Amino acid sequence: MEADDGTRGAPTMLQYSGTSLEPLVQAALRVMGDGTRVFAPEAGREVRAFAPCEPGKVPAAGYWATLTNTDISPKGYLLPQTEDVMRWRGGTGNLAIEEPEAGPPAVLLGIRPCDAAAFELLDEVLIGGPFVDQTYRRRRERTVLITMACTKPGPACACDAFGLSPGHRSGDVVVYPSGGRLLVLANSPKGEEILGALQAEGGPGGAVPADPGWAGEVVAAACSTPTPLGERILVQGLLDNPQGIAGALFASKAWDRLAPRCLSCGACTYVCPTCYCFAVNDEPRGQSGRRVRTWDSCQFKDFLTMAGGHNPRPGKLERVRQRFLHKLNYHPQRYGKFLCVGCGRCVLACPVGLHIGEVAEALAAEIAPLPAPVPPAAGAAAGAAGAAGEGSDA
Amino acid sequence: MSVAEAPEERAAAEPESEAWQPKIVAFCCNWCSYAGADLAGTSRLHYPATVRVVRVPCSGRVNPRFVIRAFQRGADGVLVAGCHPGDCHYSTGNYYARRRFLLARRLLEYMGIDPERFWVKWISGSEGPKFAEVIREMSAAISALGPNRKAREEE
Amino acid sequence: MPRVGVFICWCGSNIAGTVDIARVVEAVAEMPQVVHVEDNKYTCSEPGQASIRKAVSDHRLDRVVVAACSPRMHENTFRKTIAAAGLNPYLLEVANLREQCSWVHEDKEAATVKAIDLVRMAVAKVCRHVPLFTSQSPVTKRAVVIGGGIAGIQAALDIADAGHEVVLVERTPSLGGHMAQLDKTFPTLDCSACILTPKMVEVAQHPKITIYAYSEVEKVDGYVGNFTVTIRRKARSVDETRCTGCGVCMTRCPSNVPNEFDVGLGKRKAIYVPFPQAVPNKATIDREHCIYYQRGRCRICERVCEAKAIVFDQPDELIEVQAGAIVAATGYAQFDHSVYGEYGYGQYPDVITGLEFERLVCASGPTEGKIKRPSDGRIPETVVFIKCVGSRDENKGVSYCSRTCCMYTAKHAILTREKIPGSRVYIFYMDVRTAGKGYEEFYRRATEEYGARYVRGRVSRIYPKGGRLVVVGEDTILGRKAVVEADMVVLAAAMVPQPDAGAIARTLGVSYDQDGFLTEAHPKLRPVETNTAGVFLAGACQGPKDIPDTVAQASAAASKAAALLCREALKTEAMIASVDESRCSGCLWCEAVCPYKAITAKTITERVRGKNVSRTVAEVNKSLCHGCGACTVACRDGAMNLLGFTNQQILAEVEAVCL
Amino acid sequence: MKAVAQDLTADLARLEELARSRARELLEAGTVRLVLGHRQAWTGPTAVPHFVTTPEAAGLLVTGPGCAAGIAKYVLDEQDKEGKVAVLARGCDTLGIRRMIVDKRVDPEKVLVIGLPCAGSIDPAKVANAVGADAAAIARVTPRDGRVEVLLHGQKEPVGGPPLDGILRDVCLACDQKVPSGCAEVLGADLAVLAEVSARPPVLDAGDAEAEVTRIESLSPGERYAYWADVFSRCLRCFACRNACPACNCRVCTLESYDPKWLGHPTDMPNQFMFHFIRAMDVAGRCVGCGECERVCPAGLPLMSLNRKLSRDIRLLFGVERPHVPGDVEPLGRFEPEDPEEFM
Repeated sequence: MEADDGTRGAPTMLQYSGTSLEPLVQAALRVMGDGTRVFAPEAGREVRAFAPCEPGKVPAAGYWATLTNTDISPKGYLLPQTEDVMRWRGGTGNLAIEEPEAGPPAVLLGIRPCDAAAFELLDEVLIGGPFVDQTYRRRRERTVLITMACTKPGPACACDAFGLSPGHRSGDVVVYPSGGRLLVLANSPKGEEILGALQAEGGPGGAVPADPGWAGEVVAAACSTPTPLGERILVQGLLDNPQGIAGALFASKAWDRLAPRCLSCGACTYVCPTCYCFAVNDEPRGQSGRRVRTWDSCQFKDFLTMAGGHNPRPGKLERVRQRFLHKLNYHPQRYGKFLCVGCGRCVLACPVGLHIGEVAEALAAEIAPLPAPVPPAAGAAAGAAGAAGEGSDA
Repeated sequence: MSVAEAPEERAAAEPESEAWQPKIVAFCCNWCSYAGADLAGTSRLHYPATVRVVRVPCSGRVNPRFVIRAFQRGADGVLVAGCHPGDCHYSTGNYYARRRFLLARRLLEYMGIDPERFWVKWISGSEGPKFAEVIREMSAAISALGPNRKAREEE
Repeated sequence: MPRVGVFICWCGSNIAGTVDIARVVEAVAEMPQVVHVEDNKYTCSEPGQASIRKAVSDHRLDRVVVAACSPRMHENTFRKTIAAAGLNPYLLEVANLREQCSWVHEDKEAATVKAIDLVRMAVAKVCRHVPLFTSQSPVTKRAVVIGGGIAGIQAALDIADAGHEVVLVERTPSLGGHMAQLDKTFPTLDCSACILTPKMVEVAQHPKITIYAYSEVEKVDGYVGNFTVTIRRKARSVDETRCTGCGVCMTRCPSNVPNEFDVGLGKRKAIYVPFPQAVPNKATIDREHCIYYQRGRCRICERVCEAKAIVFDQPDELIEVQAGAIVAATGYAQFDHSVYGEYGYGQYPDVITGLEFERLVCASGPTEGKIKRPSDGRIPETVVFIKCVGSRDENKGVSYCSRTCCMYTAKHAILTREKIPGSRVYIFYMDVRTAGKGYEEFYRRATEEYGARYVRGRVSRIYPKGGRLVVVGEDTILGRKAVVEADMVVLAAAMVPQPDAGAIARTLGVSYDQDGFLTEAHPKLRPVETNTAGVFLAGACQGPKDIPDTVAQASAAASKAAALLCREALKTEAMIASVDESRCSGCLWCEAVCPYKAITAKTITERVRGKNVSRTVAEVNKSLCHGCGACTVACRDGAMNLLGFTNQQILAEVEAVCL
Repeated sequence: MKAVAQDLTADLARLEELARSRARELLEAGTVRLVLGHRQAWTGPTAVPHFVTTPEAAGLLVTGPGCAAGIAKYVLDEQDKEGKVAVLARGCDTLGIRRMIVDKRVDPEKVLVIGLPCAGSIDPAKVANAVGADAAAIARVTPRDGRVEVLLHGQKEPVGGPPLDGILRDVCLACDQKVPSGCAEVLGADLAVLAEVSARPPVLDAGDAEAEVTRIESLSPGERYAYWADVFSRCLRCFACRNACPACNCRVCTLESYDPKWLGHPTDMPNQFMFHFIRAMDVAGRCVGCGECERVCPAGLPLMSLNRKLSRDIRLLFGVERPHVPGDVEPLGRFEPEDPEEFM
């Protein structure tokens, strides 16, 4: 994956002084039409997600500078935890089927580059292929992603390890705060529309075309913000020849050591912005009912159990291997990129610290010898010894 | 007052239609309470047509999950009725039921579901009048509360 | 897709008067699984049933709903009907449109709507019905009766007379129990031995009865109809087949042991027959007191025994008996009054219990029937009787009334006055309870004819004074202190359970109440059954009883047992619990809540990922399960289900109501 | 206090050594196939479950306040393989194992419980509050001089933290099992300070531990509903609470049963209520109070507020003094004729 300089193409670049996002949101609302709802990262909770955000009460850009990314990814706004596929009424002879209505348009404000990039990964899978996931497409078209360049990577962040960066250009509009000013970039036709609307506003403090030189510096600065784990998670080698190394990774002895710890809960997959597995079930009520799609997880024991009772992935080993190889090898084999944006959520969510970095390290060892492991820090005194490093059982 | 209280309040204020009658699911043990209900019938005691009896062998057969499911599907009230303590046809079933539902009802209350929607009563085979009375009281109490909106799934 | 037929009954105008049948028919016809619906004036009538049978074949129905009166009324009728039509009888569901709808509602609209709901529920449930079957388990035609007192004797005789084999187990060397220790019996004053010993002999001679005396039940396995009872025959050190009961050994035995038959008032030898009329009349060596066993020398009995019956190295013997029914007649014990300081902590020799008094007045007793003071053998002139000693006293004794004391105290009063001319008799009492045929009259005789003086009040203190006992009490009727100088005081001590009643209960797998008496299945309706099918109760092991009640209950228990043994096989219930072994975790919480001990652990072996793995699951004994369903709720796994009332069926009904 | 603390640090280090050498012994002697313990996480302040199968790997074992994750539940799977499993168990792990033994899910013959006295494990969120940083920004927590030192990511120097009690998990503050009971053996019994610390009564008594329950009970029905509706609306249905819970040990979970379908797939409010009602009721009287359900929840649901409510009611209604200590029969598997009747 080529390095990300954040300046591909020649999009509209606006700038305006002050850090209020209100004008931008208003512009987006004008473009998206009435009833559009705005969602933004919430604050003041131990576990944070996106939450409704009243237009008029839109926080200033600086607000996000104080927060790390949400613990729960915004994936649910395009791929809801539960959604109707259809509803039916009546039976033989008088069967009536109704499709669910699409719901109001939405603006995801302050989404991080990694999460916006995650949606681009989902696009390739869900609407890029021969089969188009209609409910996802419908939502996608009615949603605007206003990306906020990341100024405060979380402690588990490693987007740069996966070919992205805190300043990565993704979503429809990308906002880069710089001192007292905002650089606003269009990153899609929808984005262009919105910036058009924003520009039309004009007026004092209104947006004006940005000075390219300055813009370049701002973007470059954002893109070079380091992440805590970016350098420790060594995955790039896995992209070189995914087909070639698949066998070795699959057969790796490391799984025996890594898998037993797993609780087979779906936490990692449910907080992950790129996991898209789902289940479809019917919920009949007498003569009528709904067919619902809900999240599902490859980590669940019965995820693959078939009608006859056979389960191709009966053990933790098979399931853990599936998840990580899907992210790090199977997806690269088909799409040439990782199914991971390094947002670090699975790392924080996993109750037993099964770390993608730990896994990557073990896998890297399968394709290239590693330096000798650092001996572990002794002593309960170090109830934990921070960056003491892996060390191997073998 | 919090938002979640609103629907219940509103319901209490103006039941959506004149006709609205609570729907009560009653789990009655075959040996006492179901017989009591039959006796109410043979004695021609009248009570509101709000109750639908599910016949079970013993109150000890009633899984608290049945109660939640009834609320989930839109019941406005649930009654579990069994033999008086000491009179269980199977000698101990209602004692287990008593423990279970003591906890379950308190847990429901704790979760914000109005406990007045869930009743447990001991009604013997000879207490036809009591059965009728319980249904009358319960219908009145729940009519006052209005339709169950909290635990019920939207249609 | 099930093919349900629905038959809606008018019950004349009983249902049709309040429920708009036509509308119900219309609504039911709409229900997806219903392929046929019809209404009849009287579905239970022969024409009504005929049309069900016809519809079943005409419309190839595989399930039937009858919407009529309460299932408690006609469920069985209609089961037979559809069985006659070739369906499994359990593929029926009854909607109660009469008792629980038309008869209790006036508003026709509401009743009709409810009727439709009730039918919808029944249809939803019946669609989840599956054929159910009863099975058979054989019956071993033999009863084991535990306890050789009057209760056990009566039960054994009745069962044997009904033509079934009986094994009678008695822990002491002889049958007879407490009744054998009594002198006369109220209210007729006929001698206890005279009416008891013939029965003992009858038992001994009955071709169908086997007696194991000096034996105890050690273990009970199996279930109703198929018990295996393990009996320990304790070593008598005497060969029963040889011993003639001549008694020479006893005359020569040098030891001296307090005689428990005389409640310690008399002495016996280490080799002994408890009392002259003992059955079996065989000697027993009490190894604890036998000089040879204690010191290794003596063996006099062996030398004098012409029958050569003495076997010093005789071992205990364990035998297994197959039985279909068990009768527990393990009797009672007497309350130990030494907890009462006011009565002298059992320290005063002349303060005795009613049972001791029985031995004193009994002609075969230690005093040949002369009432003498244990202390100095003097004939008492003044005797004080105190009732409710231990009974009705939650603090030091038991809460219940022992039921016999009022009567036997009256009897003792009469006997004292008869045997000791000029004697004075005082009776301290709380109440006089004489509920029984001829009881009140008997009590009146004691007071009026025999001049027993009843003092209503408790005794606060007894203390010795110059060889006599001063009884200080209160006369609550005259409201003054009552002080009597007595020569002897007789305490009517409470009847309490056998000290090992708990162990007996556990062996039999029955429950016992807070006092320790074995509990009946239902206090009113199943007074001699227990919750363990096939185990019955007789006599004082279930609660204090006098002889008439004991005998009556013994016969009742016997008839229940005989009725059971008469059957070739036991038909099991069809609606019982069943385990989904694939879900069962084997935690067996179900076992804990099962009132019938119907659930046991079972090990199964299955192939998991190419390996044979064994694990424990619950198993339901079809013969014991009564179908209460307690286990289904205790089962978190949802592995336990109740046929006929499955989780699926109940949930289906709930959902049907709420549509 | 100061001296004590230093010794505690020393004792903890010593305990770690004991754990490592005992594990080594057992594996070398072939007494067990596996030793369950903790090892340093790949990153972050906590330690993670460690499956030791070789004497060498025993060297990576750590103990002490960083070890938050419970390890009892693993025995359920691991016992199926050949050989015995040894568990370096804190009090909470011990209760969890006993829970599964009482439920007849774990074969006592297959598990060797080695008790570790425990001074409690840290709650990263509390540490974060104490030093005013983001929970996940903590790299290391070290007891020192009766307080703790906190090292944040990307910083060289640790900052001074509060006393140990101030940053322990609530379940640890309420723990009455700091010295494990019913183990085959207990390590470090001779470590004076640790013994003293772990012998101290719980910092929180039942009342304190249930303060949150009391608070919720004091709300109006509407507020209570709003509170739980908000809580459950965040539930992801990842089932981590169930999978981590030693009392949730059924072979097949009814929550995933299709026939009957106790729990609908939609994550609407009624189904979320059903889910959490079933979970809470099924561990009622069986919950060992280890707090794993709450610790593992990625959405931060206060599940212990449900468990504590039930165990409290069981205590008050049925007089079961310590419902969290597995007995022979669960409180719902027995009854007293005199049980209270509140509304019957």
